[in-house]
Amino acid sequence: MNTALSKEDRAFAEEMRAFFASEMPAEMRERLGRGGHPSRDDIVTTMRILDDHGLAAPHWPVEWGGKDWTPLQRHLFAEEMVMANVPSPLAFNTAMVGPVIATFGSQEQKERFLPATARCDIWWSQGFSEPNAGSDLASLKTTAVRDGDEYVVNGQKTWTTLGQFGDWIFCLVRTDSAAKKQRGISFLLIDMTSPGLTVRPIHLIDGGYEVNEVFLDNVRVPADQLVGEENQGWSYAKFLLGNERTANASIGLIKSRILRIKRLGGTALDDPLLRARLTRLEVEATALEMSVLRVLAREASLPPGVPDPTSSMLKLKGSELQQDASELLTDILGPAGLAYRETDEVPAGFDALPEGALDAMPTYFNWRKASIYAGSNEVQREIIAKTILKF
Amino acid sequence: MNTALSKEDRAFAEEMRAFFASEMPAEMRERLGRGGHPSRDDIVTTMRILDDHGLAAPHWPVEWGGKDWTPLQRHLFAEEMVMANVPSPLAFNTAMVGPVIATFGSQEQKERFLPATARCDIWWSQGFSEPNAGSDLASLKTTAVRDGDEYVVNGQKTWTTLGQFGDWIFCLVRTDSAAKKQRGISFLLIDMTSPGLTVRPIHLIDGGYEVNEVFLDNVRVPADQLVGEENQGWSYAKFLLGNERTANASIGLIKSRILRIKRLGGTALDDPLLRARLTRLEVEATALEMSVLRVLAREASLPPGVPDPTSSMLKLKGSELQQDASELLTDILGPAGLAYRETDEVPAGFDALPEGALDAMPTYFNWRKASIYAGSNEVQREIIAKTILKF
Amino acid sequence: MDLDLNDEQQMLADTVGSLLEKRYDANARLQLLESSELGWSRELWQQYADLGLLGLTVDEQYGGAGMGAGELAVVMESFGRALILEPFVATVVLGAALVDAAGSPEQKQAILPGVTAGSTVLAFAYAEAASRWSLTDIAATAVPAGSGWTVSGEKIAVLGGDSADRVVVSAKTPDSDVGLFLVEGDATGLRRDAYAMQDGLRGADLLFEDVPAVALGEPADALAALESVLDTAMAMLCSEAVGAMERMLWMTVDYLKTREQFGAPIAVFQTLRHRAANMYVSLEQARSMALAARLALLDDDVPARRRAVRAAKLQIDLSARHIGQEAIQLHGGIGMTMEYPVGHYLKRTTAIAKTFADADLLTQLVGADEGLVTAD
Amino acid sequence: MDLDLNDEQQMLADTVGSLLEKRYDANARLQLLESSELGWSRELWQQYADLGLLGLTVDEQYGGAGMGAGELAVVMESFGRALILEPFVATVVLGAALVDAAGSPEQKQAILPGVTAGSTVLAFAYAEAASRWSLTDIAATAVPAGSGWTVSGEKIAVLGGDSADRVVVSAKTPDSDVGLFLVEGDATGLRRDAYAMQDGLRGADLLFEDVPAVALGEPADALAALESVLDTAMAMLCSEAVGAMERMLWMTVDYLKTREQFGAPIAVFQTLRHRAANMYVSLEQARSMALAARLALLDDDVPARRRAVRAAKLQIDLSARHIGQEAIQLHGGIGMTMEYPVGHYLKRTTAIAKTFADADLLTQLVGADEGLVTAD
Repeated sequence: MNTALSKEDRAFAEEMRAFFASEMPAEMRERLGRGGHPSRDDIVTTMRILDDHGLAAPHWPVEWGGKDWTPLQRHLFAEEMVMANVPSPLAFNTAMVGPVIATFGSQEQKERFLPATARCDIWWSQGFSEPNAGSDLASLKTTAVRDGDEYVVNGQKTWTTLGQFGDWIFCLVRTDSAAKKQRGISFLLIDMTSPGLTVRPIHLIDGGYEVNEVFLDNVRVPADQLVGEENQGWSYAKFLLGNERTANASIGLIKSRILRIKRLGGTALDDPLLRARLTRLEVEATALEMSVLRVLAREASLPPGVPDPTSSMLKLKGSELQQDASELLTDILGPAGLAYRETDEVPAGFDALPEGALDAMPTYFNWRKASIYAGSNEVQREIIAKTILKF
Repeated sequence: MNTALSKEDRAFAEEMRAFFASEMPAEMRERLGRGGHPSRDDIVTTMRILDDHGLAAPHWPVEWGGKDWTPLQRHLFAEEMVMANVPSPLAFNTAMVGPVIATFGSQEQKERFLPATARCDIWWSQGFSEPNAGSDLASLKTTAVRDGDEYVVNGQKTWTTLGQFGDWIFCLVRTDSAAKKQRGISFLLIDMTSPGLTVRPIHLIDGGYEVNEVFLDNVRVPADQLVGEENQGWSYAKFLLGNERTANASIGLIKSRILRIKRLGGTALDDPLLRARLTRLEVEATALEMSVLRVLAREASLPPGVPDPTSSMLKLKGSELQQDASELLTDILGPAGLAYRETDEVPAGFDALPEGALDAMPTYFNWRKASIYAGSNEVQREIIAKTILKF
Repeated sequence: MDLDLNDEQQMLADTVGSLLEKRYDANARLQLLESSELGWSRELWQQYADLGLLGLTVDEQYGGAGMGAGELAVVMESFGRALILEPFVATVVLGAALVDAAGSPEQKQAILPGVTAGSTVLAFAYAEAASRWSLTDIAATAVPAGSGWTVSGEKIAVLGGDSADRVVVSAKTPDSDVGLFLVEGDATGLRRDAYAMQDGLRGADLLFEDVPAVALGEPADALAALESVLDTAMAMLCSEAVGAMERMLWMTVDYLKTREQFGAPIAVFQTLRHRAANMYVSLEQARSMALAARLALLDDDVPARRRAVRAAKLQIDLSARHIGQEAIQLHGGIGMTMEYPVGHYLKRTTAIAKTFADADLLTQLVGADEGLVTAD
Repeated sequence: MDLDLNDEQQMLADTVGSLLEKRYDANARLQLLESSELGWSRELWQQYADLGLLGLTVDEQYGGAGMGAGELAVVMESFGRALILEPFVATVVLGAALVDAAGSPEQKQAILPGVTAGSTVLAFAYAEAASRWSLTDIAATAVPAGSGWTVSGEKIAVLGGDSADRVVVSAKTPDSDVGLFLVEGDATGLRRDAYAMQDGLRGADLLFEDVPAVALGEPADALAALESVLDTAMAMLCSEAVGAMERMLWMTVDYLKTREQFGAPIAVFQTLRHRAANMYVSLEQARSMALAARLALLDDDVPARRRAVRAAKLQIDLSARHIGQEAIQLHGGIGMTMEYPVGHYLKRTTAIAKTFADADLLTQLVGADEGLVTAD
């Protein structure tokens, strides 16, 4: 929606686009553009190149490598990255634990963790969800009991995304069992090589492994790995979750998927019904993008770190459009998407697979998660309802 | 869905179709087929012709003029009537108060009311809803206090459909204010010419008047107009509302509207998107019709007079399809439906109006009611949820 | 990037809003709708003129304020909130804009000051029974006659066509140009079949039988001017609809909080809460696209501008359908009565959805070429 | 009018149901899916044979039970509930039915007894990468060679194509007839690119390079036979999908009742309750249309039959999309794991929606002529 951007903003976006085009590996971008999953190496490589250019975490404080950018510039940076098929920096590092340490951590923690976090020398995992918590996150049961200079942690985390690659995990743990729910929770940084910590990958219906269970059995954690104050972890978690008002809209991802559909849709898009679905998807995506820009334009006037109905709205609509786009692609591929394959190599003599054959349907299955994770859409609706009904 | 009907059933339907074609005024059928509203006279005329042929109320006990038909035959009779553009007999007479009097009334009440009810010599109105009750019908406040051989009735009813034509009204009234909600309600028949009873029509957004407020100010009602026992009215009302499992599907109405859309749709239906909407409407309607037939086929094995999830399902889907059909017609008419007109007469020299111009959009507005009345769709969903969740 | 109103626009919004709040509550509106002959208020019309609203976008040399679509959109959104009945769209958004876009300086001088002052009501007659919303597939004809033209044909659903002092009408010339022609309201051969429209605004079918007319500018240039005016008009309807949708949402929210059933406000029912939340999402999407449409009007790339405006109206029509239907459903029966305002909003937004192009047509138009999301 | 199962059908349903209940719980299925080479159970296949299921619709002279589509639908619905992995659709619903419809008595004698006994697995190869679901717009060719034919071309998404002992393949003859040809699984020139399909059933792309084949009946008559078999097959997929949808609904209901959050079963949340109710409505509509499809198979009026079957599959696909997506959403994350069964049902119904024709194509096919609702 160029008409909403100033000349300067547009120039900024162009600059970023050129940067990604010139500095990021072409092979990787081409492969991801064809629907491939970013590997661990892709993400690490990307974060190191970004860090080499001082762009690892533009939204961090300047003294820790951040840029003094406007919210809109940060958005354009992230969007151009997605549109250029560059994997986004690991959110657990740059969007989650990094800002928490930078804001609430000790000077020693900042020095110890922030540079390595920005550069992905530490791969962070998130230890919030538990098997019996779900949307009721605050009912978590993992305990950390102080024992001298250490905490002894016991419990189980789940839905730990990419935890199979994790070096460290930031966890919400209960340090005061007598206190009610949100009180009594602390924010702890745990080395995943610690004895007693085990990771079990969960096989998902798309055939892949991206989430894990993490078991903590008498894991001993040095007390200086507690972030901020004991029993204040819930407020740090809220800060972390409310940190990005617009990221959950996934607008860059949606737009790049729409462009991909148009690129590979071929004659299927001559079908008036498929074409109409694409058009309505484009219209909703354009509206969502403008909604994102509206939020960014008044970002400064909003209280920081508090969930508001606008970000809920962006998450709701963004997840729906993501899902619609993935569904449309399966419909465009038709029978060509029915085979489940690990690679697009075919035996000699067989036709090459059409683009999307590999990933369309697995992505459709996988993206059902978009309306479940990061606050299910039911939770988002309730946040909106509470705000508009004040009731 | 002819394939589901036996040869005998099909012959029965043909017979009914022929009957309506030959015995019902062609002018009226043609006018209603073009989207006209049935007048009071249309309904009375129809009911008298039906009564002359012993068909006024086939589902009543045989001794009061009913037919010993199967549920399917009754359904086919009603459906053919709608498809022939014959106005349905006044539901308040034949589907509601008639069966209640026939089942729970005294012999004297039966003799006094049933023949006149079947023939529409009495036009009945329904006095159930109240301004502050809504879906919580049992919270009604109209009182009837016994005073000698009479009840003295005070209160207000609302949403009284076609009450402006009413001769008599059957009311739920509170006869025991100490009892809780459903207990303490009685079923009273009230002459609408009684002093103290006034009717105020409500102007609806479609421009018409079809519902009314009914005010009861010290209306004196002879005690022999109480049906059944005092304080048992709620059970009679439930009997009445659960009486027709399949009527709320409105399948005949939906089919006749689909046929009308196809007849007048013209080149608009060459538009692939409008055509696709019509097709999906047809498919859903065909499914609904089969759902109706499935319910009818096992009607005998179901407990009578109790709301069940199947009738809720039929009401839910039926009201949606009714609304979809009305919306599709407005989209087919486009700008030709924008004028609000009382008649289709135009000044000399002007083009005749296309069929539907008069009624398409008012009907769209009016049929928003279909998901509100007779148990809102939210109430129907809750009935289904209670049944399937047993919770 | 500043997407909020500037100070001047905010002041305009406040001024219009406070006038309407005082003078246009639901009862006053119902009175006009049901009991006035004209169907709208001449007195308020004069007040709009006095506030400069009727000449808002008219050039200063013709007595206007020379403002842009941004300001007009602010007014339209306020009008949408109040659901005004006056022929503002007909006179200002269509009529005056067409004169401005296609007319000669003399024609502008002859007409625009009267519009600005509130003394002239205009209408634009273009739709025909057989042409749906096509601007070019029309049967009305214009033939040269003396120094002017005569126009023949029938036009339907002419907003403000009942009371217009002058009518702009589209018609095909012998050269097959779609020209714009100006007809006096009392011209010989012009007959009106006047009615209220479904949304309560007044309108008419107009029958032209060899009606004397003057061409608005050169007929060969008229279509481009007309299309450009319709781009703006579509964007303005988007803003009006957003105002109307906003009111439907908040009316519904208020109702959920005050209406009690089963011993509590019905806002406790989660299914109703979540549906109100979905209405909010639809409203925000519509608001974003109304803004996008307004910004797109500044775009010199005509196909891109047109696509953006059409996309906006598509989103608005879909949001309005959703919000309107849900507003009625969550109100229940009361929402279907004339006495309660919410149904009137449903009717107006439904009529907007059938003005200039509907959702089906817009879907096909927007999807016809490269579509909306491009790599640029 | 009797729309319920007759006694014989009920007994069949009970027999199959109780076998599957014993042998096909989610764990057993997962074991087959992830740990067996074949991807399904030869032992169960033999049990299906012993129960007469593989020859259910095969004529008695070839060792079958000679039953009709009504009985087959009963079995398919049970199979849908258990989500069986065996190549029943490939072998029985497609392969054997094609041999029965198009083959000569000798061909039937040569093939059907083996199917019935459980010793022969068949597959039908028709889809091509460039032809979506068209039966006639295909590039595979068949040319006469000696007393038989040779077939060339590539077919995709061949259900059971990995393990089929014999393959029926559609190909164009020099006369441009779409013929059906029978190829031995070990024929020279036939190569398989085998895989699991998205739903876990096994399949393959098949490459035919001058593969020796025999024509199944006369190529000129094959298309009509093929279309008729696909009518039945579509109706059978409807029944299978209904079984799968039913399980998704009840799994979801159970989950809502047992999963606790905020101190109570989540079934207390009205929005979840009502969405479960909507799933029920979708299921009932689908069930009705699966029944309609089965009844329509008895219709001698071929266009009416085909339209009814297609309409049924359209309804089923739309219901399955709704029920499948909601089942996952109401389960939350657990529903997306391989260990929990509900996601497997989503995958199977999604694959069904992409088999023979999808919802978009069906919408256009059903709407192409006079449509579904007629005055008759």
